[in-house]
Amino acid sequence: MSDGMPVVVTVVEVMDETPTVKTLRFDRKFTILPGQFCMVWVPGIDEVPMGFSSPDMITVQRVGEATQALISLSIGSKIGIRGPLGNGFSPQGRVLAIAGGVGVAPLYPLAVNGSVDTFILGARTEAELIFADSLMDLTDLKIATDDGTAGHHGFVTGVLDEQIDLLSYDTICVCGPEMMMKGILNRLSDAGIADRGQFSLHRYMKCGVGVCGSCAMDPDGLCVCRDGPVFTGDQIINSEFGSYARDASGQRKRV
Amino acid sequence: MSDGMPVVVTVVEVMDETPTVKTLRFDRKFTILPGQFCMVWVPGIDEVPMGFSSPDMITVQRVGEATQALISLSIGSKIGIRGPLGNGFSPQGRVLAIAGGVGVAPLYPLAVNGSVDTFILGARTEAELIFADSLMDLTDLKIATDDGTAGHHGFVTGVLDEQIDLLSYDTICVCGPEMMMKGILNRLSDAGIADRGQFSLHRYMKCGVGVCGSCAMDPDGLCVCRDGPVFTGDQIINSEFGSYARDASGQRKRV
Amino acid sequence: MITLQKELVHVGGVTLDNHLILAAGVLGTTGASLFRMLRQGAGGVVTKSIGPNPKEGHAGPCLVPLERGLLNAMGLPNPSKNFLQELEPLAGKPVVVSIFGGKPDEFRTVASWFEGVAAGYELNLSCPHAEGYGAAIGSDPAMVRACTEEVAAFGMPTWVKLTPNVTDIGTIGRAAEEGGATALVAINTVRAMRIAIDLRRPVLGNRFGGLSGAMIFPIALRCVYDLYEACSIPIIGCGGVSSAADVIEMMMAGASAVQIGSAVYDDSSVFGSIADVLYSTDGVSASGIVGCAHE
Amino acid sequence: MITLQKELVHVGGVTLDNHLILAAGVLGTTGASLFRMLRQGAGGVVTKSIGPNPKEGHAGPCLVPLERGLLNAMGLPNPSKNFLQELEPLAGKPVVVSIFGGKPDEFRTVASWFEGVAAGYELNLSCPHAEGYGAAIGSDPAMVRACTEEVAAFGMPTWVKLTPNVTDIGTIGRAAEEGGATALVAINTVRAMRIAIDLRRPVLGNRFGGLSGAMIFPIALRCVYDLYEACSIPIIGCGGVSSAADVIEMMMAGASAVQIGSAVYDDSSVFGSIADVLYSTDGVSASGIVGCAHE
Ligand SMILES: Cc1cc2nc3c(=O)[nH]c(=O)nc-3n(C[C@H](O)[C@H](O)[C@H](O)COP(=O)(O)OP(=O)(O)OC[C@H]3O[C@@H](n4cnc5c(N)ncnc54)[C@H](O)[C@@H]3O)c2cc1C
Ligand SMILES: Cc1cc2nc3c(=O)[nH]c(=O)nc-3n(C[C@H](O)[C@H](O)[C@H](O)COP(=O)(O)OP(=O)(O)OC[C@H]3O[C@@H](n4cnc5c(N)ncnc54)[C@H](O)[C@@H]3O)c2cc1C
Ligand SMILES: Cc1cc2nc3c(=O)[nH]c(=O)nc-3n(C[C@H](O)[C@H](O)[C@H](O)COP(=O)(O)O)c2cc1C
Ligand SMILES: Cc1cc2nc3c(=O)[nH]c(=O)nc-3n(C[C@H](O)[C@H](O)[C@H](O)COP(=O)(O)O)c2cc1C
Ligand code: FES
Ligand code: FES
Repeated sequence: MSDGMPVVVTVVEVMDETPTVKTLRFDRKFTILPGQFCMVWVPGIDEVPMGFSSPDMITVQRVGEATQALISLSIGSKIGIRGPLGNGFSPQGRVLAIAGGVGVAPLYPLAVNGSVDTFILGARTEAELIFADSLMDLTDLKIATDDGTAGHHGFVTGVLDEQIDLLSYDTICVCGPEMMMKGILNRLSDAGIADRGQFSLHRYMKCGVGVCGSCAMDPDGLCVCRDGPVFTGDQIINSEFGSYARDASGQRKRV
Repeated sequence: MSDGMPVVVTVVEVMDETPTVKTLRFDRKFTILPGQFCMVWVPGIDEVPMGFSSPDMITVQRVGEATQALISLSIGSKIGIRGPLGNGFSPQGRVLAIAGGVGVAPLYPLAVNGSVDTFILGARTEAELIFADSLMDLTDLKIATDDGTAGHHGFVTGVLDEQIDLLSYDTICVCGPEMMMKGILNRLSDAGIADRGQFSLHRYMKCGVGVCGSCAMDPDGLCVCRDGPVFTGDQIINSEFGSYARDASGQRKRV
Repeated sequence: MITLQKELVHVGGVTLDNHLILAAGVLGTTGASLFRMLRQGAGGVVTKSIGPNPKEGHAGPCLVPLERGLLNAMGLPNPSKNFLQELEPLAGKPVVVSIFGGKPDEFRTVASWFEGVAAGYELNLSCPHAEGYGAAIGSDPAMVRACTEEVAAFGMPTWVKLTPNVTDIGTIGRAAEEGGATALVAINTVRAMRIAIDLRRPVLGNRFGGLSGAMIFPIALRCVYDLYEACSIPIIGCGGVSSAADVIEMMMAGASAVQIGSAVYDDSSVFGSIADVLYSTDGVSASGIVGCAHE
Repeated sequence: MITLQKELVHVGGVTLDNHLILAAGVLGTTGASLFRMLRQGAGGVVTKSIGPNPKEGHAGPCLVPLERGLLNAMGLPNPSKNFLQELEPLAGKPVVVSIFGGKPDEFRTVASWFEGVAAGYELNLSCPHAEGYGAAIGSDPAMVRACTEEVAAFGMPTWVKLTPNVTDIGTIGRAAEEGGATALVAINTVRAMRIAIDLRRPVLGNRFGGLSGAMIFPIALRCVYDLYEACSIPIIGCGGVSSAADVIEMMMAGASAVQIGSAVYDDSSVFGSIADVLYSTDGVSASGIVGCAHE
């Protein structure tokens, strides 16, 4: 056990991404693999998991108290970072990345380091597309919006079905709402290539380091924080993924 | 702080040296510098400092309970060793070694590794000379006995005065009774070469690692266990050395 | 190093596949993670502590890794009665259910849910960072006895887990023994805290918490040793065990079996790793060494 | 990291050259070794604990280095009244004399020897491995109060050093405060032991002893934090301090100064090493951070 006390960082830049999403840049770069995350300590409130959207950035969507506090931070604010944690993506060959909403965060550094060939970026509406400009430069970007304000009118799976030759990709990295990810896993599975899928999962996390068990998944007891957060499709196809998860008390709830 | 739990060794050989001195060989070789010592744990009795007389040997003179127990051990007995501890000798150039009684123990490995040119070995009587045969092969050996049963009749200092050109040695390594060592230090000092002397000192030791302070010397507070046990003549010339020491309770007593 | 005979182990009424038990609250919230530890070589598992009502636990940070230790204040998150569902796939396995409560009858209530399901109970009278629970009542011998009596009344194996944060652990151990405990588990975490100096505030959401892992091993060992002198029921050693040598050392202090928690942090298959070294065909029977350092 | 202003420090009636004090019993048996620590940068020193009669201490092994800690059971070796002689060369220096005894009047007797010689007294009511001394009486609030009163009656600075091996350190701290203590020192070593498995016996001559060094830092920090809430006299933090950051952390928990003992094992000039990092010309005054983690 080595000293894993949170590293206190200062926010040096706050970028508006969408009305509910902001990116915070801190005064310190961590040595990350794309897909790794950290536990972000919002002093006095809580500590929550966040993917690194770059070695010195997190991209936060407001959903509750901790995220509200995070996106309200101003330059000079201090937060604590424990990480990088987890395994990250292991892209090989031709890579397709698929992101829904703020799920783009952990995939963005993958695109930045040149690993992504094609990127499908989805959001509810044009104003909620995150990192689109930059991804346009870095990848062959395809966009989907639920309301059709940009790109494909519908879900990212629609782009997948209509514009993508799945079998031409060696690695398919995915992050987004669980039902979206489940839809993609089903398609990979149908194509017999579930193992090419790399899914960045979300579960309730408390310790972030594989000790407390709050993020363990049925039926194998894999810990999302330590064995993941990235799992291949075949690791999770016969699991709770897509059907239920547990809350802070360990009670099951549908996803 | 690294794990310094005693290493338990098994006695594999017991050698009679004199009626009150035995050498114990164990089943494990330590990586030592000549002059380093260890704390020897005699289970149920005490833990006492002993020089390494070779990487897997200690040479013990009976003086009290722990040493009595040590020399009574038989093959197969187990004792604990903490060490090697302390600094050891740092011989340079032409080396003279001077040992009185069991003080030969820490000097012996110096002779074995070929560092000693001339060796003056003293004892009360011929039967109490330790390692003499072997030292004869390894060095230019000169012997002194108090009763004249072998070699020079008198103290090692007699040999020094009559047969040795002190100034021709770059390093003079000494271990023996404190008054003997003091006599040698005086001679070195008179010759203006106190700094060429390296004296292996004895003080009451409890921790052996420079923490408890029981082996600290006046006036500089040097710890024999950690700053020593080997000190150059100039380090100790204006010290308690040769006049007093402290017992287990820290009370001063004359040496 | 001395090695042990691989054998079924009977401790305080529970039969285990070996001497290595997963400690409460570590990977113990779901049936699947408990099962994983059994598959990886644990001889038995203790669940997360279950209480009378679901609890979300303290706000984060809840756990901070330190050098050779973990500092945590989870705050006893647990799904309460719903935990029954987690144990379904584990029927017949050596699963001990850890229970906490604020009063004796709460212990009884929770125990009643798991009657016939659990291989035994473990009473958490020792968590140092949950107000009104754990050590708050576990440092009062009368309370310890009363809570133990309520649960022991079910006639199932009843282990009582003790806190080291008391003046004399022997007194508490005896109170549990008098209350009908079938074994003592020592120890829970040691009261501790750290401060994030750049934020000028305690690092745990709960401010203070409990220390576990290698750094508490010498403290746990001493507690086991003291209990072995003070009590006559079996002791299960817990606290910083992370190697086969640690297991042997705990046994020599007086432990009949050991629990392992924080060591999963450095090695998620620590049970298998330890068992590989601990057991051999020419090993001795554990009974030959338990408590031998008292001789 | 935040740094401190170098300033004279007044704690519980004693004036120190800086915030770093040598802890009792570490390199504290001779005047020369105490002096050496002052020369190397300690702002004050506490002597080995002195008792009513000379004592040789326990049979060895008395001390075993562990990873990130030391385990010791010295058994309070001390030259008793003869220790006066050791202090002669230290006249006028910030030397606090540590005292132990078995009853209140023994504390008074020993204190009387050092009246006018010591800069202050520190009562060792906390050594965990000397039967009838130290923690044996330091876990009883009435005894703590009585011993403190005897010594405080000399009208000299009277620090009381506490044991962490109690259910509630705050109660003991309050007893010392009521007895007239001018400062509290927390903590002495944590009850612990190790066993040499190849010999099947405890490694210390005294069987058990006390743990010190980095591994107890989070425990000591918690005690200081608790005392800061429970008491209103200054607290001197002790236990595992080995870096400038540790000093700051102790202060934020509530310590006005710190004591350092075991850290000399890794670095015999630890006082200078820490002071070099801790102090700077643009440092803040310690008063600005003491206890700030309670806000
Ligand atoms: C590996 C991982 C990476 C993540 N990366 C990002 C990211 O880059 N950007 C981003 O905006 N969000 C990310 N999240 C989700 C983020 O952690 C939650 O949105 C956040 O914890 C909500 O906290 P809250 O206090 O604002 O909401 P609350 O009101 O406390 O809870 C709202 C919901 O958020 C989720 N949640 C709350 N606390 C936790 C927790 N400790 N662990 C997991 N989920 C929790 C639960 O589903 C809960 O129902 C990630 C989650 C995981 C597990
Ligand atoms: C660095 C060092 C190296 C030594 N090397 C050797 C060696 O190679 N061979 C050898 O025979 N002896 C050696 N000694 C001396 C040896 O340590 C003592 O003879 C031994 O400790 C006596 O223990 P006892 O229980 O038999 O005697 P006791 O009856 O306990 O004491 C007799 C005398 O031995 C000395 N002594 C006792 N305990 C200690 C202690 N813990 N530390 C230091 N001195 C003590 C004291 O002068 C005491 O008065 C060495 C001492 C030191 C300091
Ligand atoms: C994250 C975590 C959660 C814990 N939860 C519980 C718990 O719910 N009930 C309990 O009795 N002990 C709990 N403990 C204490 C452990 O069971 C164990 O007593 C302690 O950690 C010492 O053992 P170790 O050093 O092997 O971890 C927890 C410990 C940790 C680290
Ligand atoms: C070898 C040794 C001897 C000690 N002797 C004493 C003593 O005589 N009196 C006392 O009050 N504390 C004594 N202590 C305890 C220390 O003063 C200190 O409280 C403890 O070691 C924790 O601090 P540290 O981690 O900085 O060492 C001793 C500690 C050690 C390691
Ligand atoms: S969050 Fe604790 S095990 Fe994953
Ligand atoms: S023996 Fe303890 S300091 Fe030397």
